[in-house]
Amino acid sequence: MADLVTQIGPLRLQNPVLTASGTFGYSDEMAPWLDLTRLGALVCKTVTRAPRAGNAPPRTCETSSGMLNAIGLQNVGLEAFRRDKLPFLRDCGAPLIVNVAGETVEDFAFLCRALSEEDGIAGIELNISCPNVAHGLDFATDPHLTEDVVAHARRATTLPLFAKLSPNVSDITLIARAAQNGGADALCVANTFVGLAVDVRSRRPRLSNVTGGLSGPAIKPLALRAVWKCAGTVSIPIIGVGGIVTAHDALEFLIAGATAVQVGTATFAQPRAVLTVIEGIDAYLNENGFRSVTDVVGSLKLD
Amino acid sequence: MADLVTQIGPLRLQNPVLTASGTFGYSDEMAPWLDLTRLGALVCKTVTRAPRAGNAPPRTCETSSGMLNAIGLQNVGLEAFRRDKLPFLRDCGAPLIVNVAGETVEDFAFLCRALSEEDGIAGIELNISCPNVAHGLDFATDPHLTEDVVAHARRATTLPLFAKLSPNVSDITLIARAAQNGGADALCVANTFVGLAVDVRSRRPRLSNVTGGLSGPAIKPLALRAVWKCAGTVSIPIIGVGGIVTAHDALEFLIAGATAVQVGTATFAQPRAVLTVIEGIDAYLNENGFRSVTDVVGSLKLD
Amino acid sequence: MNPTSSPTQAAIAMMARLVTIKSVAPHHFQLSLLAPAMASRALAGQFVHVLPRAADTSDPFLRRAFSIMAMRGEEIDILFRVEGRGTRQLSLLRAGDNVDVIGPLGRPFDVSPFHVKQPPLPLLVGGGVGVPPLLCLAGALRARQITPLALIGARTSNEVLGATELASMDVRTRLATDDGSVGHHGRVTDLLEHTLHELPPEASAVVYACGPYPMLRAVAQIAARHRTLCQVSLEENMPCGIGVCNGCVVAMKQEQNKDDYGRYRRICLEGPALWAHEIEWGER
Amino acid sequence: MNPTSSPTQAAIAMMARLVTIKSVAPHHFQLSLLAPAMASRALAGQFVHVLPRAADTSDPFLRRAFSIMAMRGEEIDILFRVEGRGTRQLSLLRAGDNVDVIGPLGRPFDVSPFHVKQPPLPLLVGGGVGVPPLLCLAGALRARQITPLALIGARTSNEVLGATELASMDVRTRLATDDGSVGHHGRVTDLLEHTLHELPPEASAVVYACGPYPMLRAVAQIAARHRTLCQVSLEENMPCGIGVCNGCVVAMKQEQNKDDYGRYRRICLEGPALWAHEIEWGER
Ligand SMILES: Cc1cc2nc3c(=O)[nH]c(=O)nc-3n(C[C@H](O)[C@H](O)[C@H](O)COP(=O)(O)OP(=O)(O)OC[C@H]3O[C@@H](n4cnc5c(N)ncnc54)[C@H](O)[C@@H]3O)c2cc1C
Ligand SMILES: Cc1cc2nc3c(=O)[nH]c(=O)nc-3n(C[C@H](O)[C@H](O)[C@H](O)COP(=O)(O)OP(=O)(O)OC[C@H]3O[C@@H](n4cnc5c(N)ncnc54)[C@H](O)[C@@H]3O)c2cc1C
Ligand SMILES: Cc1cc2nc3c(=O)[nH]c(=O)nc-3n(C[C@H](O)[C@H](O)[C@H](O)COP(=O)(O)O)c2cc1C
Ligand SMILES: Cc1cc2nc3c(=O)[nH]c(=O)nc-3n(C[C@H](O)[C@H](O)[C@H](O)COP(=O)(O)O)c2cc1C
Ligand code: FES
Ligand code: FES
Repeated sequence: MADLVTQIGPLRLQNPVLTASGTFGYSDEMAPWLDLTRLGALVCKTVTRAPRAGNAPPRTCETSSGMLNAIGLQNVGLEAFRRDKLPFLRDCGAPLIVNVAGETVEDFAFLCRALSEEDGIAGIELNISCPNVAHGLDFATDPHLTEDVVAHARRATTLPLFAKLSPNVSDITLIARAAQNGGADALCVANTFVGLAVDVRSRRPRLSNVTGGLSGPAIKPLALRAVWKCAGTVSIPIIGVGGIVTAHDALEFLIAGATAVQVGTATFAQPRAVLTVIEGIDAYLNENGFRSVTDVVGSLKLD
Repeated sequence: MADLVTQIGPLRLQNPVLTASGTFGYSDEMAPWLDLTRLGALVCKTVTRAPRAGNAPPRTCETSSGMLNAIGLQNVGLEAFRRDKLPFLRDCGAPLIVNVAGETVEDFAFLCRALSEEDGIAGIELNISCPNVAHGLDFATDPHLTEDVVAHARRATTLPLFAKLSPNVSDITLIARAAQNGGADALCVANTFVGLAVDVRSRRPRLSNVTGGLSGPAIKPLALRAVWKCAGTVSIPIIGVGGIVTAHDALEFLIAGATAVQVGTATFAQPRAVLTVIEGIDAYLNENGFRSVTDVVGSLKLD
Repeated sequence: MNPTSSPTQAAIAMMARLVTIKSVAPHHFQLSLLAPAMASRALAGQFVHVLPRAADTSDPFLRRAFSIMAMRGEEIDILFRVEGRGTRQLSLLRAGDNVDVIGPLGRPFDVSPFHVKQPPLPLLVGGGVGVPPLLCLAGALRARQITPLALIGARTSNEVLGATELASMDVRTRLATDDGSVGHHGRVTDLLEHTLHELPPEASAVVYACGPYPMLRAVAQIAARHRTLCQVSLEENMPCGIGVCNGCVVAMKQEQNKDDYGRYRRICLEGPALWAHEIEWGER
Repeated sequence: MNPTSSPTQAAIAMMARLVTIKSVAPHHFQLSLLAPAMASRALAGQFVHVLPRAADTSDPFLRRAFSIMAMRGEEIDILFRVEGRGTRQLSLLRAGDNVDVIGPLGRPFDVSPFHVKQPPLPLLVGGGVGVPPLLCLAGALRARQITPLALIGARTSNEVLGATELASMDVRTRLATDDGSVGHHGRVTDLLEHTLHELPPEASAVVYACGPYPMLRAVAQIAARHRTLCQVSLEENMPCGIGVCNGCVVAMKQEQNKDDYGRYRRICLEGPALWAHEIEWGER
């Protein structure tokens, strides 16, 4: 057994594998499928101040080695989250990262303040990069707004704070640096890529929202490059996410400089994917003579 | 037989299906595989002023539903191109679009001037978006540089002029507008997405160039969305490219607003892919009662 | 993968051996899977989620949902039509192959209306590949000595599904085909209209329907007009099938919603069968 | 797809019926494909490019290259080791399946050294799955009454490929295994060194080698030291296989290059067999 313990800024996790927001529900749906205490951490579906109905169906469609989604941040809202979801989440046995989104800087700060009053929350992830709601991408495509929203969230909470970036930008390192300057403890790289699919029979978009976010194996090389770029730019840890299905996929991210990873769409195909990833990382470390997972982080050899 | 004749600015083509630069060689390699006279047009591998050796191998690797390439614009250079390649190309039976790239605005203008002296060239495509050479992406990530390089090329030639954009930007419509302002007759949307793949056994990048450009079905939803955005922004025609394998793929682009399409990586899996696409578009138009392909262009229904 | 059990949903993930595969109509395939744990706990109306690719490839990436058509001993049967590349891949499987399958998923049909002394008449209305879950329901009802009436629609005679199975269960069946090649020349909804119309005033019925969306919407309207309870089994793209992605939603009528959040219901978890009068029917 | 002919390369694209598939060693499979047009025009050293997926799926997207091991009547044989997901998919094929294949591709081995009265001794040096093209070459040489000597390396005895075929062609064969389980305990390059050393001064040899890159580099060095002509068949990722992508290049020695452009050569078109002394050997 190699040592999988992972430090993400102030947060110490038993292993570097987290679930990705929006792909693991509020964990009660997943509890029957796997032992949640084995997760590095659990990132729950985005919570907003008010409840959100989400977009009209169809909300998803499949593409080559991936899928588009435009869920539209359907969620119960902060109050119902605290009342109905938190009790299970905080007792589920995995460190809980609450993912939040808002339309304004003040929304983000408000959510951070409110969640800081609750017990059993290990950290907050700022979703400043949802492509499926109006203005969802405004923050993460502008360094100034990114720094501003992270700074406000930072002042609102002492909990470990992750900023989830968008890959839909010309130069993600500018945004990464801005989030670091704003006081983020770690960066989550990255959210989905904006895409479109058309049904040629009806000549309509396949999603009611017209466009959606692309996830799954198709985007892995793109997310991996974004992680590598960010890791070479900032000094805070990076959490890599995008197309991870196997332990080898996760290791690509770790080697490229991610301190931890998140598993998203893969869970849809295999509910236990996240455990397979944890086990496979352990096996790789043992086979290759690494005592600790930290030894592979950023170990990419360039000559 | 539906009418497939397609007008791209000043250029009239028998059908809207072109080959994508760098995936069809200089056509002599493809001539044994298909009847080149059936192509809408043939876009040849990028030509630069001086010959280029290209990057060291490995230059490609496969990813989920796609591939990364970092060829590095290996090409014979302008002089050998004119001497050795043009004679076959101009007689191959398909309208010839020569794709050119340079490191400076003056390079692009020089290449355009030089090619304008040659017979048998139907148009020029400016590759301002190659991710695999130093400064390759500088132009197409900056609206000012884009407008400047297109404007210089425009003054250097009266041939139909396409600008090939990069999808690796925060807002491709800004670049599209800049290219239109510079005087491009059409936009080619888009080049490859920058990606990375890591070999976890050796902990090295799979490509000698570290990063490469992602192409193939994996990127189709992303390219399609870029085309749709551009078509809603500029008034010049768009040539859609990215992940097109079947006629249905091509139709998605036409419906989303592309006037024509290019087939790239698909040719590697099926040398005759481009013909299958042409035939399938014709069949679709007939089955759906369209007299002309122009009737489907931009026919996406949004309600 | 070892079978892993889900206590709340009683669902498991497993590699099931394909016992038989046969073409039952043009482009329609019936598969029997050796899946004892599923066969023993499945209920009519539930579905399985099947991976249509080898584990080390990534396209098509997501699972495909199929209603359970029958539980027979240690086996479950499904029946599907080749629609696209996922079902095409599955149609190429051969006996002896291993199939990565999750199930049983979703809520079973609500059969509470039959927990009474004088049970109503179950009307099973199936169109195309909507028939399989109704066969399962017919079996469950027959096991409780209740005899449903089945109304089956198809495009043409050789695409009529389930007639043999229904006959073997002694279930009276009326057929409708779009081209009139067998049974009523017209829609299965015509048969429903007619049946409800003919129903003696003292008798009551409950409709269970599965099929294309426009058919289900029409069934819902007819049932409402006849003040007859109606449950429909819906389809929607289902990335996860286990309730975590919020992808597979249908809109519910406003009065069903406690709050704005509740406007949409996940059919993989709260369906696929829902009471028709609670659904906000749309265009599609 | 209809067979489409390529006059210059004499290559065609076709759906070939898989006649037999058998496991010839752990994780090694030999396939016979019914491909008359390929079987009749292929030459030793050429390869085929095989699509490892169904046409309507997209992963793995690209073809996989395999040397032609034999032409037998209307069939061609290939032999491969399961390396990754492409070869795994191909290993799951069954007799009767159709395989989408392009070929024959690439330049054949250059056998001009034998167009002389006193032909040199052909030394065939194969490591692992580098053996198949050498079997084809052995067959071609035997057909011309030339008898090569084969040196075959493998990791262990049950992974030695081609011994039976070579024996049936009356080709003398020396074996080497990494674990010494059969033949020389060590490298096939030891055998080559030894053989060239033992060669009578008046005799000359030409080496044909295929195998892992480090082995080929060592073979090239040994041949150079013994001033013996040597041709190696190289591997590189091959997106297109037909010369249009410039992906499959190897660096050539400076003196080979007319200009900077010519530093790299496409092994799908100008290879896979190249003269070892022209290659700029690297690390890999
Ligand atoms: C609960 C339920 C029960 C069903 N029972 C049956 C049955 O018994 N018999 C039967 O024939 N059919 C049944 N279906 C329909 C069946 O699932 C579809 O026909 C099948 O998924 C089509 O897949 P395909 O790959 O052949 O087609 P494709 O053309 O690949 O898919 C059709 C469309 O669905 C999308 N899609 C497919 N799968 C997913 C997914 N998992 N997530 C998101 N989008 C997706 C694709 O993008 C495409 O737009 C059922 C569906 C549901 C939801
Ligand atoms: C001319 C030639 C002849 C060969 N003959 C034989 C033979 O006779 N027997 C034998 O066992 N092997 C042979 N090989 C090697 C064989 O092609 C590989 O083992 C095979 O491609 C591995 O594919 P895979 O899908 O199993 O592995 P993967 O793990 O999927 O692929 C291995 C690596 O190659 C990359 N890759 C695979 N295919 C391509 C492609 N088309 N373009 C770009 N990158 C690609 C992948 O990204 C990965 O990095 C030959 C190769 C060449 C070039
Ligand atoms: C159905 C779906 C819903 C998602 N919802 C959210 C969300 O609510 N908040 C968020 O920050 N990211 C959301 N994401 C993005 C994922 O967390 C992840 O960043 C992305 O899917 C890429 O990773 P993957 O390829 O492993 O899925 C969602 C993704 C999917 C597929
Ligand atoms: C191997 C390879 C080489 C390429 N070379 C060039 C090039 O020289 N010039 C250029 O403008 N685009 C080049 N491209 C990009 C393609 O023209 C096309 O824009 C891209 O591959 C997306 O389309 P596809 O998914 O259909 O391949 C190349 C792509 C590939 C895969
Ligand atoms: S399919 Fe994911 S919630 Fe229903
Ligand atoms: S594989 Fe494309 S040029 Fe050789």
